[in-house]
Amino acid sequence: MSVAVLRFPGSLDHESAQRAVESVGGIATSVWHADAELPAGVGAVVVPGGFSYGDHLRPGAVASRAPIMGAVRRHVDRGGLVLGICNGFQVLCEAGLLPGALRPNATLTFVCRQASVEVADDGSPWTAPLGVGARLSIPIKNNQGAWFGHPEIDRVALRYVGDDRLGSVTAAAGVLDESGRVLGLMPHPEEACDPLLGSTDGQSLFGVAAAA
Amino acid sequence: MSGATKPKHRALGLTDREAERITALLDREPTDPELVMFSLMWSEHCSYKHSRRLLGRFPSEGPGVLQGPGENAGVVEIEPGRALALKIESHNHPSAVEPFEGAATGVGGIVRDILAMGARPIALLDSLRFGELRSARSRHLFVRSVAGIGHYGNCIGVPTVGGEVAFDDRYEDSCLVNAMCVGVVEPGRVLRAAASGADNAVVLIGNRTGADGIGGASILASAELDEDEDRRPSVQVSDPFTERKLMDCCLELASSDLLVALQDLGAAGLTSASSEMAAKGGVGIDIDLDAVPLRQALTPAEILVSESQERMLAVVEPRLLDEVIRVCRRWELDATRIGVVTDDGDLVARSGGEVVARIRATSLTDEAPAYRVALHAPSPSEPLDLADVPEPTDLATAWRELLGRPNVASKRWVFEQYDHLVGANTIVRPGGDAAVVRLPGSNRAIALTTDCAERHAELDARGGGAASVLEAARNIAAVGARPLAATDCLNFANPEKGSTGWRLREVIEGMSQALEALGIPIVSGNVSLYNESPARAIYPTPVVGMVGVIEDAAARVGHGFVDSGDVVLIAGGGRPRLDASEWLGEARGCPDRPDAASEARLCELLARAGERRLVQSAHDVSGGGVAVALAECAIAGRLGADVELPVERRADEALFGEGGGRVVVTCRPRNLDALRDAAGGVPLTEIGTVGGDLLRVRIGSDMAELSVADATNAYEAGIPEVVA
Amino acid sequence: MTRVVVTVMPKAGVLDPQGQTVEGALGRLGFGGVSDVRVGKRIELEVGGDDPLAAVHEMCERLLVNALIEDYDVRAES
Amino acid sequence: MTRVVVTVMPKAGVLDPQGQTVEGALGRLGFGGVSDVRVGKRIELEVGGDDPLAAVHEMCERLLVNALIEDYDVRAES
Ligand SMILES: Nc1ncnc2c1ncn2[C@@H]1O[C@H](COP(=O)(O)OP(=O)(O)O)[C@@H](O)[C@H]1O
Ligand SMILES: [Mg+2]
Repeated sequence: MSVAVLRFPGSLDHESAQRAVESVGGIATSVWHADAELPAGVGAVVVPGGFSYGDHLRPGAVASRAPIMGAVRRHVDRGGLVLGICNGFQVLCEAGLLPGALRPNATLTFVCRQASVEVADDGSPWTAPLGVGARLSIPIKNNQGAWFGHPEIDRVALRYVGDDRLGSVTAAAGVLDESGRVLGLMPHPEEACDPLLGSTDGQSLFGVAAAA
Repeated sequence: MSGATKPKHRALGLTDREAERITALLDREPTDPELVMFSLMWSEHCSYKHSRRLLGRFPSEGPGVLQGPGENAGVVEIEPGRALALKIESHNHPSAVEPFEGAATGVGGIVRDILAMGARPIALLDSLRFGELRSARSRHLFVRSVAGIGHYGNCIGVPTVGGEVAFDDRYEDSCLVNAMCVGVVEPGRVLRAAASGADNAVVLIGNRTGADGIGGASILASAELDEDEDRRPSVQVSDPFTERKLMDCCLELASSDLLVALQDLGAAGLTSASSEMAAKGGVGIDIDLDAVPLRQALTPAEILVSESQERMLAVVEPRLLDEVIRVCRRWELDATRIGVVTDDGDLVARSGGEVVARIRATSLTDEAPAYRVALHAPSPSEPLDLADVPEPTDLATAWRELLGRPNVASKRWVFEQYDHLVGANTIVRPGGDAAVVRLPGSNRAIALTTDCAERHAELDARGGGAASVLEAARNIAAVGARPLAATDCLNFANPEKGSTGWRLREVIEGMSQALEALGIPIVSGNVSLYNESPARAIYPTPVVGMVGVIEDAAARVGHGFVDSGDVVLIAGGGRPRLDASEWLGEARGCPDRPDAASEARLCELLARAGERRLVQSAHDVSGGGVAVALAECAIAGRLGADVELPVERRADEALFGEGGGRVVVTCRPRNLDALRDAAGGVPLTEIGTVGGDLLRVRIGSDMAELSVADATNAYEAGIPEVVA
Repeated sequence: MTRVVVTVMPKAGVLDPQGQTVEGALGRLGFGGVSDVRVGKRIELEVGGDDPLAAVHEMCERLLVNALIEDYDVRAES
Repeated sequence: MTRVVVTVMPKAGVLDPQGQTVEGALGRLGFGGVSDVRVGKRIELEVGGDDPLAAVHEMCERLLVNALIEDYDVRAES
């Protein structure tokens, strides 16, 4: 099965995400936002980071209404996996595939730095291989990364360790849908898949995608 | 003088002589649109009329140079099948007016220059100068410029991997915002701006045309329209989303061989883009202004010179036009055939079926006047009398204070607002010397830096020009790379006044000598003059952007200390002096002239030592001297060191003195002999050992001691404390 | 054609860092007695058809507003 | 205390990339006949003092509005 990496106008990290899939031995396929269907044989969908539609109106808002998102919804209904990274997380929230919304960082600035996140919920295909408490060193890079939701009912998958919480409710760095098959996170695991980049902690998530 | 009585050409900034020259070139009086077109094309900004003669001095050739100065960007081969396009440019004045949009559109402009070469932008850098941060205006300009650069670079997905920023009262009235971009391109696919092929279509791609940045044209219009308020030039608002689509679209068009030529629209908009394309190709271009998609009603002259951003001009064969437009539509971009290539050499603009301008394209470009600048040597600077420099009562306190000064302190507050990682290729991040970006699909990586020694240049123009180039080269070499090519932005005051012209010539001479010693060319550059107010002129500020190559990306060297027990050395020579230093805090004294030949040998040693993995870390000694360099190594590595420095006239001179070409290097004890063997004639002075959580420096009987934690706090707090 | 104005404000209870920052900055500039600052959006658009307001309401539901965090109001320009 | 509303819109003629994107997105969602979309800000604040509107005008000049690219309007909430 291959991993479909979506591409919208303003997507920036689609190539990095494809390379990350390939770094764990998976096969990545680029999928255009205006297409109505995913290619056959897709096990997992990655919605990559970037500034789709310039972050205009609300980050992810315009992309979440693209034709391909209907196909992503059907893929989830069929039991498929979806990973949304940064802007991809925002797209999935706006599409209603993940709970909550992403708001401007408490600093009101863009923040680019290496962050440490901890697995808070390992009852999902994405996080099961890591286990609760596992720590990952992954860069964050965003200016609207403060997750707003209802952690009493919503599933928080990852939390920031330390002060880098951006203003997220309960320091959430990533959340799951009810089924656990859809994961969205603000940190960029595709930029932590190579020893030359200083961390390979992102490979676990791409390993799950590649094996789906 | 009111618009009604002042001759039009003067209102547009043309001299009487220039106006006569225009009439002679046309063999008739110019129409209003023609006069506006000449006024912009013959401005300093477009024609380099005060600097052109001097720029010829730069070495600009070399074995790998595929494109030297004269195109949108320089191009140099880095490995078989791969070349780099590079260019730096200023956006000083727009940033002073509206720092967020000015700085943002500066980034947009330099990215389109790289794109025009058919290259994929892979890295951005910025070089910034503001007044002291105690000035509210300078704080505002600094904070908003940084936000603007981040906004644009982050949104287009090109990592901003490095740069520099400095604060000095001399920039209070004229801040500097320079941006550099580097791209990659296959040598066989380098695009050029030369139009060719009569009947080929001229296609405008990207944003609609509005009244953005229209200067002269609106002066003219308002003279006729009785000072209409709405005719004031409007600030260019940045649209990085459209820029990203332009990038994706133009790269797709280029890689599908759909374009004959490509050119960005920058200063003087359509006039500049079309006349340069025509002049370079020895052809003419005939434009139908009625076809240009507009955002608002504009006069023909305004359309011709509007500086609306995020637009490119392409020359396309008629049979490929539909395909080009289809690709643009897929990217949700406007693409409109606005004219054709002709074979008569004229730039023609039509409106409402009438010809409103017909000018030989070369009259606008090649026939612009060139002036000799006045060369008056300034009086030489006075030597610094150490007795006039108060000696710090406590060296450690002085050291900590220096670490927190905005010019020395960590620039984290800046570079964390920039996405310096996007693309997943940044393998040495900002914070040290040069940044390192690997080339996907290759073992090689490139090192990038911008540097400038403006205080040195103020006191000794030739020495400061050389020092700017050599500091850049040291930063490149410190990460283990070999300098490959450079680009430069010469920011100067009014060239028609005082000693500016002389300094311009001398800076260029000093830079050229240093470049020759390093054996690298200048492949592109930019000049920004008139950076002065009645109260202040800026220092001569020759910003150097440099790229270098590391053969094996994995061999790159960081600046932080690595292991306890490593040996600390100073590589390179020159004596530490307080003249023009950060510790002195002003441009005073007589800094030593750099020794370019020995610095070139130092750079080669560092590159070789990196390749052979003989060094653990390396860090250039610059602002704040060895004391600051050591502290930065310790902060980055979270490890202290015990060091003894050679005695100078005074301990503060040994600690904080600058000058020479020196680099703090560490190596494993077992590699020390191999490093010495590799050194050849380059001085290597062993000064101590890495370890512990204290930084302890002895100079004869004096001693300075700082904990790594204290140093970190002072260094990291410096800028956030003043901008918060 | 009708010019329609949509105002979109953060819902009560949703963190509004922009409002907080503006409030802090106004205080530092010496403007006393300012409180409860909220920053939202104003979208103006030209709409045709029989019932432009109804159309814009639908646009709000489908794109312009995220009901989880935002409240909105639609009216014809006065 | 008075609740004051400031609306800040991009000046006529100034590029509004956000408005462009929204216009395009509404078109793709099938809303026909929408044009001239502009996106600006709405700031609401609670202000005390004798002349709250005059105070807010001064806040606009000094902080809330970038006069080079934005126009604004101040009124008490109705
Ligand atoms: N304006 C800036 N933008 C991006 N990075 C910056 C900026 N200013 C400084 N840096 C980064 O901070 C580090 C230190 O800069 P600087 O003190 O200028 O170094 P040096 O003195 O060696 O030239 C470098 O990695 C540089 O790229
Ligand atoms: Mg350095």
